[in-house]
Amino acid sequence: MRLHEYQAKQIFAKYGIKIPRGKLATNVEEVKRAAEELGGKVVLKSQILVGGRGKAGGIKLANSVDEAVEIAKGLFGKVIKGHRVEKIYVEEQLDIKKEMYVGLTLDRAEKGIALIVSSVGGMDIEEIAAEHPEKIARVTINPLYGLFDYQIREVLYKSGMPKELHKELTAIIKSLYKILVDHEAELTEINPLVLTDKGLYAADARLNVDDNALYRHPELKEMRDYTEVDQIERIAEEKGLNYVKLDGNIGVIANGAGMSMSTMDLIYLEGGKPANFLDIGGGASSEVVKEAIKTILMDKNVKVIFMNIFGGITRCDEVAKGLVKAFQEIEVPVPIVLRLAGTNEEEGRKIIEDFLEKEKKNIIVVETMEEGAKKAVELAR
Amino acid sequence: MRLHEYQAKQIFAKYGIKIPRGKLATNVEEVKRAAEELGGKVVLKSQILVGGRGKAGGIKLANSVDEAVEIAKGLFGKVIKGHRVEKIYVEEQLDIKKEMYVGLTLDRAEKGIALIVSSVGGMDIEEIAAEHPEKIARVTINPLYGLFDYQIREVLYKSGMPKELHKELTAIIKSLYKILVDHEAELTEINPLVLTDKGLYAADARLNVDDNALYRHPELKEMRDYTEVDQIERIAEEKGLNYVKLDGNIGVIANGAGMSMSTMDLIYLEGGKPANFLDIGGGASSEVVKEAIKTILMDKNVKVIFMNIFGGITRCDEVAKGLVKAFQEIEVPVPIVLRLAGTNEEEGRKIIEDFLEKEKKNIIVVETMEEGAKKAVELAR
Amino acid sequence: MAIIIDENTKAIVQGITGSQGRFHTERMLAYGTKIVAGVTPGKGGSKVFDVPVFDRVSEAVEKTGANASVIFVPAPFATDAIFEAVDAGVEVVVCITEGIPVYDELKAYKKVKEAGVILIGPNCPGVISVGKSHLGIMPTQIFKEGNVGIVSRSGTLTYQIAYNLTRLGIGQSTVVGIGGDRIVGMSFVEILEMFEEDDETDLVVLIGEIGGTDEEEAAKFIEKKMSKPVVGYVAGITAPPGKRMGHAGAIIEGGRGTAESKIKALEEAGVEVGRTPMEVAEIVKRKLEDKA
Amino acid sequence: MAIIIDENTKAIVQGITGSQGRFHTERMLAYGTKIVAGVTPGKGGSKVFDVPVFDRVSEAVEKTGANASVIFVPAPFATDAIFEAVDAGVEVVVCITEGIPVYDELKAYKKVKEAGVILIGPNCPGVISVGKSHLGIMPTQIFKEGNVGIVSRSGTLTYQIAYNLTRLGIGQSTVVGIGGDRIVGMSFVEILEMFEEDDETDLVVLIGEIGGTDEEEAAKFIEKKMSKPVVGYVAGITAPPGKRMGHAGAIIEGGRGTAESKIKALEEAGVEVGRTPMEVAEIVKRKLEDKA
Repeated sequence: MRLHEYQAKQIFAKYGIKIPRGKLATNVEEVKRAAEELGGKVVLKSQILVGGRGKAGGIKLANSVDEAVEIAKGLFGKVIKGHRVEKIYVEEQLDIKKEMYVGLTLDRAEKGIALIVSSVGGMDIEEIAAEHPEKIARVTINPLYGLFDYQIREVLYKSGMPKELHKELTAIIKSLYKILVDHEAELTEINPLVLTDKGLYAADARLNVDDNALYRHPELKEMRDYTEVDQIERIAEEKGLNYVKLDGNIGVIANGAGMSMSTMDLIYLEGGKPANFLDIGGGASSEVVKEAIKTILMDKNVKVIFMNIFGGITRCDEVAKGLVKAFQEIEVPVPIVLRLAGTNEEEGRKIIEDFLEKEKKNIIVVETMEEGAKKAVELAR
Repeated sequence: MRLHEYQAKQIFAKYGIKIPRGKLATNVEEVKRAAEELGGKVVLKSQILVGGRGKAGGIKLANSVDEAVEIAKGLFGKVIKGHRVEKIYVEEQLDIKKEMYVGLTLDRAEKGIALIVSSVGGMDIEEIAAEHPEKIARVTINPLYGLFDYQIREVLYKSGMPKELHKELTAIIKSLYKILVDHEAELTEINPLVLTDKGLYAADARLNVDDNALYRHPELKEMRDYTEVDQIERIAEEKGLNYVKLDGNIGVIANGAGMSMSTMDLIYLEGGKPANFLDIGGGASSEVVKEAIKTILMDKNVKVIFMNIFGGITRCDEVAKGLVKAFQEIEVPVPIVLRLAGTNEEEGRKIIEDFLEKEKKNIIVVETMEEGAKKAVELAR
Repeated sequence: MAIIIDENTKAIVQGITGSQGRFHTERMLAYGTKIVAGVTPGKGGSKVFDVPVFDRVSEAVEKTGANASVIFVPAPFATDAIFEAVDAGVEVVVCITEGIPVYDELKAYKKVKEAGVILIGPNCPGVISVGKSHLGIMPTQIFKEGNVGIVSRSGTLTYQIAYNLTRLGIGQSTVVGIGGDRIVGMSFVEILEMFEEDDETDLVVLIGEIGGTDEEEAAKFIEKKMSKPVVGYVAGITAPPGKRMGHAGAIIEGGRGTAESKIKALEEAGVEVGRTPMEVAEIVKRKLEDKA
Repeated sequence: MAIIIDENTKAIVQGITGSQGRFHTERMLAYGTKIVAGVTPGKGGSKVFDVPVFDRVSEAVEKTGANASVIFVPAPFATDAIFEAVDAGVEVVVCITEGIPVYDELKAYKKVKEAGVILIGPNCPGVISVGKSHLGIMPTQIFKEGNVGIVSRSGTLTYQIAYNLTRLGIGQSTVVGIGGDRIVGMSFVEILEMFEEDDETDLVVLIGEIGGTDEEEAAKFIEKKMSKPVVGYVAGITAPPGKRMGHAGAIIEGGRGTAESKIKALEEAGVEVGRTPMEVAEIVKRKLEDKA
């Protein structure tokens, strides 16, 4: 789960990291008041949970209250990279002398926490790594031992950070590490970390926490913001489904993340475009299967659904029952390509056969997933 | 550094461990008031930093306010195992159904923290270990990983703790571990941990913290209590000397703890009794040496001082200078047996020779520590 | 031989009295797996399908001589269960549980590596040495004894490919689902090393997916150290960058770890990579026939 | 040969610009120790007795090829210094610093064991391979080259016994002060193992003191594994129980670890234990003469 910039900044400030003065606004009037309080020269920052919002026009400078109001009118409600702007964080403009980068992230390859520091910041960290490898330095922290001063010195010296900033940078990195550990964060970074006359400020703040650890952090759970997320995804999550909306027109339902991705890949290889990723997980009940179908049908682009089930813990008869239930409860306006294999395969097929004998519904049963993908792509044309 | 029971109990209570109601008293009037508040039936516990105070008469039951007052009159000022009673902790009497033991301590052999639990408590834990090994269980915690529930289950089941107490015991052990870690304690224990109608109570509380870590725990440093410690030891500590008072009449000054102990051992082997342990440490200045002599002379039992120096970082000339300074500043009423070897040995001997040529003082220079011990024992007779 | 587990594996089930634990214990027993004990704190003394239940793993191991454990306890208690199993002295721990916080997984990783214990998972379907022993939640009926080893980060996809192989008459030696989380106990490389040493395995199928660099590491290892043929599959060509695909493992982190990069690395290491699960099975068939 | 350090040891001094570091660097250099670099954060680029100073140990190791480090930094920074040295890849770390919090020492212990690094100390006089190299604060003039190894928990007592030996014409191969704290990097047993393997050592003197059970463990090892004679000394017969004797190591914990128990264990393992430092030297002399 990724926190909004304004949420992360509140946390950073609690840990002693300096942040610019700022106010959250949810309408133009609040932007006006915030801009007035902050002296007119402000930055308007769309609070959307997506990278590259600056380049995409989500961050704007205003040099007066009037200008701030004008910009806010244009930003509110605007959709940037698929995310609707509902909140704007209004911040004082800083007099920036230098931009840097500091970040901490789980390092799965090194089995530790990577501390990454760059003496140049503000643009894409990967670009800097490629073009100026001497400006960027990293070290792996073993969380069992914690962060040591020598590790901080290592990255500060190697990245060529000015010596006069070492003391303040050391304090910031220690705070950032404490933030990471205390919140069980997968990632926390400051980009850019800016030098001003009054010292170092976190001009941006990022904090991604581990969803699996949220049960230990109720205060973070409460920060989850659904307002700007696609509505179907929100409903899917409420139903406990693992759904991601995509651009295509072939709805996909599968069990297991690998199987779901493989199903999408097959559709793509056959020349089609998946409308979504939807993993019903292991051992899904007929109820879950029914809800999965309902969810996919909320996406009006969907022309066909490919249900690809390989029963392990998931039982094919439960899947078949769920499919029948969906047909009984709602209108299913698109054909469904069904592939059932594995646990209770026979029983599942029997349920579908019996159902199709009684009612004429558009369910096409296939033998293999390759065949199913082909069929679905055909039907979507 | 060992905390008093009442100090440890305050900390235990903060971590959610139940303690009996109690009040600290420094005079009889305060004992009276405390006993009144607690309903008359109380325990009077001498707050002295020494083991076995119960058996030595430092803990008494009173069944009325009057009785409490009588007992308090006898306890205040009494010396128990060399410790003067200056504070009494007055506690309500508990209705005890069962006594148990829970302790955590640094385990140098296993390189971890030992969790020790016994389903029988209240007497010496070593006796229980010897007589009822089945009642006691231990497990080693790796502090890098922390304490796990399975480790608690391990000791609870193995020590035969009643199942209905497991939940409460688990909470207590977790708190105790947190106390240990948060305070960098070498030892923390509850003996006895008592079962009453209202659950489990810490009837006693022990917390020994690591002196070397005190700089990170200013709040603990403030709790240090010198009032009941031997006055000479207190003064020695203020001077930065490592001094322990003993019963004999031969003062010992040496550099290094091993060397100091060995010097004491030699005196003992020659039939003498050391009056103290005093390690001046490595690289001591003449000032430190002078203060060491002054400190030892505060002990009126001392009949002779054996100064045994093997110069490594410590320089024999500095030691000699310190000795001369002591003679110049104070009266030294006892003979000093001096053995100097190692770094700047010649220079040191020269300083003493020159000094003895000018002034007639009772300094006997010897060649070896064995010879010195013999000489010191002779002179003490 | 087979790898990780075989007919001599004596396993305990941690969380045996839970609904998942009970369900899969029955299935594992039916497959012939030697489940010698179960553990659920507080339920010691009871039985599940005639399997004795203990309060503690150490007690279960002492009394039964178990050398492996399979874990079905809920995520908040799973790390404790892994540590308990390791300290009790088992050699193999299979952790089925999903949803374990990633820093707990990191701790568990350090612990098992320190102790020299094989940890399969967390968030995995388990491991099966076909015809010998099964520790996990796999649909055992789809496997057939044979000489192909399978190692995979995905559950269902593994079943699909094993099923395809079986239908083509090709059996499997050991099938290992190493788990889909970002931190799991065993890497592709570690399992490949075992298969390379295993007499009963002639060819290995490696099933990867987007996220991380484990497939890239495997490619390096295969090129340098593997004498046995490896056939690959990588899911996630169409996974949108930056989107989370359910598996914690299925995230693309800034260009690294894309399906394309993995396929390229494997192919450059001489691994034939199938485009579909069916194609994987067909490649295996051809390779085995070429060899014979 | 000698153990731990020899003429090929290239060492850095951490904390070289402090008064202690500077003082002992000069002495170590004078003894012929190859001090190739110093490290003090913020002082990189300067020199101490012609030894180049770096900001980081990793940089010092890269530029000079150092394989050992001796640490003189104050207690609050000493653990950091140990970790830095280990991560920079040195093989031997000698930590002179006293007063390090015991849980920091425990962390450092785990770290060096994990990395396979030899840590001498903390709170130790260091190590000297006589005539070859000295990393520490010992009075080097008292030693003489020879075939007796010394391992000790105490500083001055070691000097005293080495001095007695030298005066009797008996030289030393390597003298190791393992440190007086409750958690130190190397145990008696580990050092005895090295001496047993060392061609230049014919006899070992073990100098123990009250507290802990390290001498008792050493006794077991000597009985089972040592072929070379060992002569012992244990200080603290008169140490009052329960009193703290300055060294963190010098505490008697409930009957265990008394001088009597240690002497008994050593004698039962065939170790002749001297009652005084002089007697130790005399026993060594007799044993060496018997051997010749």
